[in-house]
Amino acid sequence: MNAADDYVDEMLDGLCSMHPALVRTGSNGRVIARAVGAVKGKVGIVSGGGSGHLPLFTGYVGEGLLDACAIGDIFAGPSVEACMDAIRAADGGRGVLRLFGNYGGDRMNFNLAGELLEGEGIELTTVLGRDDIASGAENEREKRRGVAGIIYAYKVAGAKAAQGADLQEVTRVAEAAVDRCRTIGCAWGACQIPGAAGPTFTIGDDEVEMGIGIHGEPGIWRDRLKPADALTGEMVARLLEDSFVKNGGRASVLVNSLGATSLEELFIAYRSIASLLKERGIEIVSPLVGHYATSMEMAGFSVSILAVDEELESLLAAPADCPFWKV
Amino acid sequence: MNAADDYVDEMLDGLCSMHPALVRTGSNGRVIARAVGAVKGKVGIVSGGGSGHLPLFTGYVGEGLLDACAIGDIFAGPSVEACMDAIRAADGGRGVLRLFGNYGGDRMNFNLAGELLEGEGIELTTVLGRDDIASGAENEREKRRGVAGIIYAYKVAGAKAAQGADLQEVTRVAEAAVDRCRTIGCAWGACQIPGAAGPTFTIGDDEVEMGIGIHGEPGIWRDRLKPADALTGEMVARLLEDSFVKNGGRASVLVNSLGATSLEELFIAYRSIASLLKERGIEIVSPLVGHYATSMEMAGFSVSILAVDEELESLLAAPADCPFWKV
Amino acid sequence: MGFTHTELNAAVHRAAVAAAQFESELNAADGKLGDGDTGIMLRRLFERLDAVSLPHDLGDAFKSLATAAAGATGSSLGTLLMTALLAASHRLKGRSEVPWGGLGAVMLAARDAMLSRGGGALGDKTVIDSIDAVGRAIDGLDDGAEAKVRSQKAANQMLVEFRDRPCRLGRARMFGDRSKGIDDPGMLAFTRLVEAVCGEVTSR
Amino acid sequence: MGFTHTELNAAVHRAAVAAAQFESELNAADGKLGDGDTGIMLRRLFERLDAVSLPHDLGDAFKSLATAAAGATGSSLGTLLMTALLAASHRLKGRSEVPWGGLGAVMLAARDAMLSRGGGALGDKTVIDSIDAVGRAIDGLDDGAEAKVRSQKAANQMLVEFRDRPCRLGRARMFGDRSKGIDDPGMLAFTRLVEAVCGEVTSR
Ligand SMILES: Nc1ncnc2c1ncn2[C@@H]1O[C@H](COP(=O)(O)OP(=O)(O)O)[C@@H](O)[C@H]1O
Ligand SMILES: Nc1ncnc2c1ncn2[C@@H]1O[C@H](COP(=O)(O)OP(=O)(O)O)[C@@H](O)[C@H]1O
Ligand SMILES: [Mg+2]
Ligand SMILES: [Mg+2]
Ligand SMILES: [Mg+2]
Ligand SMILES: [Mg+2]
Repeated sequence: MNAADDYVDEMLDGLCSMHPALVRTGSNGRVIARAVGAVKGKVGIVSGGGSGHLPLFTGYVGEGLLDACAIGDIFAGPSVEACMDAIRAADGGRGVLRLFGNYGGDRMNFNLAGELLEGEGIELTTVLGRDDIASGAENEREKRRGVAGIIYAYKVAGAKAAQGADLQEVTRVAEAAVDRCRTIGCAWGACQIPGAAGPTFTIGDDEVEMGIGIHGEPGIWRDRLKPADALTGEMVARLLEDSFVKNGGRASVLVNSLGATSLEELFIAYRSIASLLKERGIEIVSPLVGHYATSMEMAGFSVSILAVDEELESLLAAPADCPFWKV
Repeated sequence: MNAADDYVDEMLDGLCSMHPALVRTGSNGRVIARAVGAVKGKVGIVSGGGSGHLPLFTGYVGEGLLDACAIGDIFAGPSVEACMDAIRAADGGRGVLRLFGNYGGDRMNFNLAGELLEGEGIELTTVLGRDDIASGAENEREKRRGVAGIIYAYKVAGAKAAQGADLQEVTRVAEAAVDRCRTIGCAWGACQIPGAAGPTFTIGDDEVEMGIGIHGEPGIWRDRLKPADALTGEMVARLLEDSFVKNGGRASVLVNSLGATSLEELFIAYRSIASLLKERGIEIVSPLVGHYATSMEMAGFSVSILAVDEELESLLAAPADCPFWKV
Repeated sequence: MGFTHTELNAAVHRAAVAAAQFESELNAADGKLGDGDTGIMLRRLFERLDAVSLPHDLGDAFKSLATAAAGATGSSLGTLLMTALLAASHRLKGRSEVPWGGLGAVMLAARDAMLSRGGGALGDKTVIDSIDAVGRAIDGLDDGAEAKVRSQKAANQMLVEFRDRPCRLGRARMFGDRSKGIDDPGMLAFTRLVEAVCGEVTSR
Repeated sequence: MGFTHTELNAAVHRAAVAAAQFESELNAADGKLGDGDTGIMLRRLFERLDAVSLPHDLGDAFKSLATAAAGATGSSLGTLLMTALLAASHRLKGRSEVPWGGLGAVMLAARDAMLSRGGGALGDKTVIDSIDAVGRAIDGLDDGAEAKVRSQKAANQMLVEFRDRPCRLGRARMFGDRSKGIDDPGMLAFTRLVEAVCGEVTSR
């Protein structure tokens, strides 16, 4: 990196110069939108969040996915102004869905942005990603935070909007994807925020923390590093306990690197997860393995399970095209 | 990971279970080939190399790219047997191009495999990736090793073969891509081979090494960590000094994470590289930014420049479809 | 003379200087349980606010500050500050001066807006507890110099009073009892800013 | 009695035991300048070789070992070993016994095949220098027990002789002078294997 203060702006410049389908917009340049502009007559979908999670959030702006995304500093929410700018950039005249993680700051900012935009006549709805099962008990699901699994909501809402559905329908499928998705992560190495004095959390060389959040929020337990199969076994058990997936059901699985963890490790994890699901008669559809939602160079991975119904499955398979996800 | 001895096999199982277009084959299962089998009447392309570099090498088996790939243990060449199996798996009756990095072991193994296959009537050629400018002086280019830039050779040779060209033509374009490609990497964090006692090399917390190889081979200099623009400035200067790219020419650029380095950092680097090339009037075509050739969780990145001519440019843009690269 | 855009200007400037000065202390405080960005965020935010040229109408002045804040940060604390500035703006619309005794009520209005925006309550150990304390301490007090003294005292008292209580909001909430004995970074930041704005009264 | 598949079998088994025993020493030696896998590679390779049941024809026996080696490793050292096994197989085709005095020539043939496969030269400080030394030391020596003693001596002498010279092949070559004072892992491995195969002559 160069100067810590330039980190986000340089990153966004690089992203857009590499991907001409994306443009920086908004008064501070902290909105990524589609270069073609808002699609008239289509419901708009905006998201937003902190930097440091690429491809999340900005990387998912593209056809069949998001229309615009407000972006904050590293691990800091987007500004209220950026939220307003993103909503305007996504507005094609049929309303805009705000679809973002359930973080206090982001909620405040998107709400405030909505209130300040009253009078501009943009119909707004909100769906909050809440897939991280380690961030709240099952009976407090509305407090859980959104992590990697939010990309499923992007995908199905984006596909629905691309089909010409109205705001209520787009909102409904996004909510369904959130409702049917569960994620859990674990990590064994921290990351360093540019300009910060130390890493976001400390963890021993030989330790792993289960349930850690994507900013290093504390998890469920910390222990000596375990074999991959032990980790995936526990993660799958926790996810299934908490989720809708029925024996004999169908589900998509996302095995996601939190940053430093290699594809090799992800495939080793995927192998184990696939066999655990198979044992329970669960059929995997549209699996994803790779870097989808990271925390800078954090070492670890997350597993998300989306229990699909017919509608979600077909929306998942619908065409989509952004820099980091092509269907 | 689980047991170090199972690492590669579990990884390959996960890869193939995730991507049904790929299958494990060969007597030790150390060959990845296309599930559809060798394409009759098409020139086959095989590669091979050590594990621990995903997506390289196995990840590039797919339409318009490789037909088969022999894979070794972590950072160790594929066995002679795997090389033989891969060549057989790629053979569609019009000859097979062996396209791999210029490592002593790989060379011995693919050569030995070729000799042992004599009598099976498969016409063979060889092209060696030699893009790493830090691994040998310009007047000893034939000693240089192949690193990330080899994927350009995969791409153009794969496209040429898909168009029905004969072995000589496919070999010619692969050689041209090697000839016109230069790569340099730098790293500031090592990786750990599963089962090994320590990291592959040691580097201070605040140090960076320029020109390091993808197994941690020593580079050109080691110094205190510098700003991204200083690193990219030097890397681009070294690449251009050594390459074919003319002011006013056209080139593809690949900014590649060596593992732990985040997309954010890659885009910051890309931004700087793009502007340096622009200053010299070089137009970027088909740029790539991401994880294309890694060294487990090594922290660092590499920059490759491919000076294109009309033929290479159109072959780069031709359709291709493997798990990690879709055009 | 009461509080005018001149005082507001000076206060913002002093806050900006202090935010730069205390950047690392505040980062460190937030770093104990949070993401360690309170200091850097406030430094950048107040740099922006300090650059705003303020109209005489206090409603408009606070509105300009809120607008600048809207673009400067997305952190919880920043958005809450923006909420407070908007609340002040609504309350002071059309007025170019407010007596010192009226500033407490402005702070209490800001407090209410922040509570409703953030979904928190008094006693959660957040910046709002400090604002509440200062607002109540100076409410109706027409002596500006005395108001400054009491503000500092109230803010510092809150810090001490809450230190051993658990955080119930923001990131630190997830640590429950581990947050006992640790200052809430928002409260600490507010206290430092109050000290800077109200400290050693310079000649006016 | 000369060298038959029984001796070959025993030698492979002793080598396998030694490879497991010296795994970490050899990894460490390779780890100084190389990738640290010489030990693990040899352990796995000899495990496989030890599992091969050897036919009486020495040509076929070496061929079976080479075939097993072909599937067991892709490391340079492994492929060179395979090359050596193939060379021995060619040389001993159709024979079920070779006098002790003939083993040196087999090793020297293996040496030449390895040089041509690996593109190296004698003096490059590789495993081939050790093989050359042992091959020359026992060439024509019909006393099996004496051959074993001389083999160990020759291998160890080479290690000492080359220690302070620079590596000119393999990964370590890139370190140039830094490879002085460090044993080549291939030479060290070969020496340990020779010691294991030839050490304390057990009853036959
Ligand atoms: N919902 C909330 N209500 C009231 N205060 C809050 C709330 N969320 C955060 N805070 C205050 O903000 C401070 C954290 O500020 P900062 O570090 O800038 O935000 P972030 O947590 O977004 O990084 C906390 O110490 C607390 O005082
Ligand atoms: N081209 C070559 N010619 C001769 N010996 C070689 C050659 N390459 C490697 N070696 C030998 O192999 C040893 C390294 O073995 P090993 O660690 O198993 O291989 P790798 O370098 O593939 O990891 C070196 O110490 C050297 O003795
Ligand atoms: Mg923050
Ligand atoms: Mg090796
Ligand atoms: Mg913070
Ligand atoms: Mg080695």
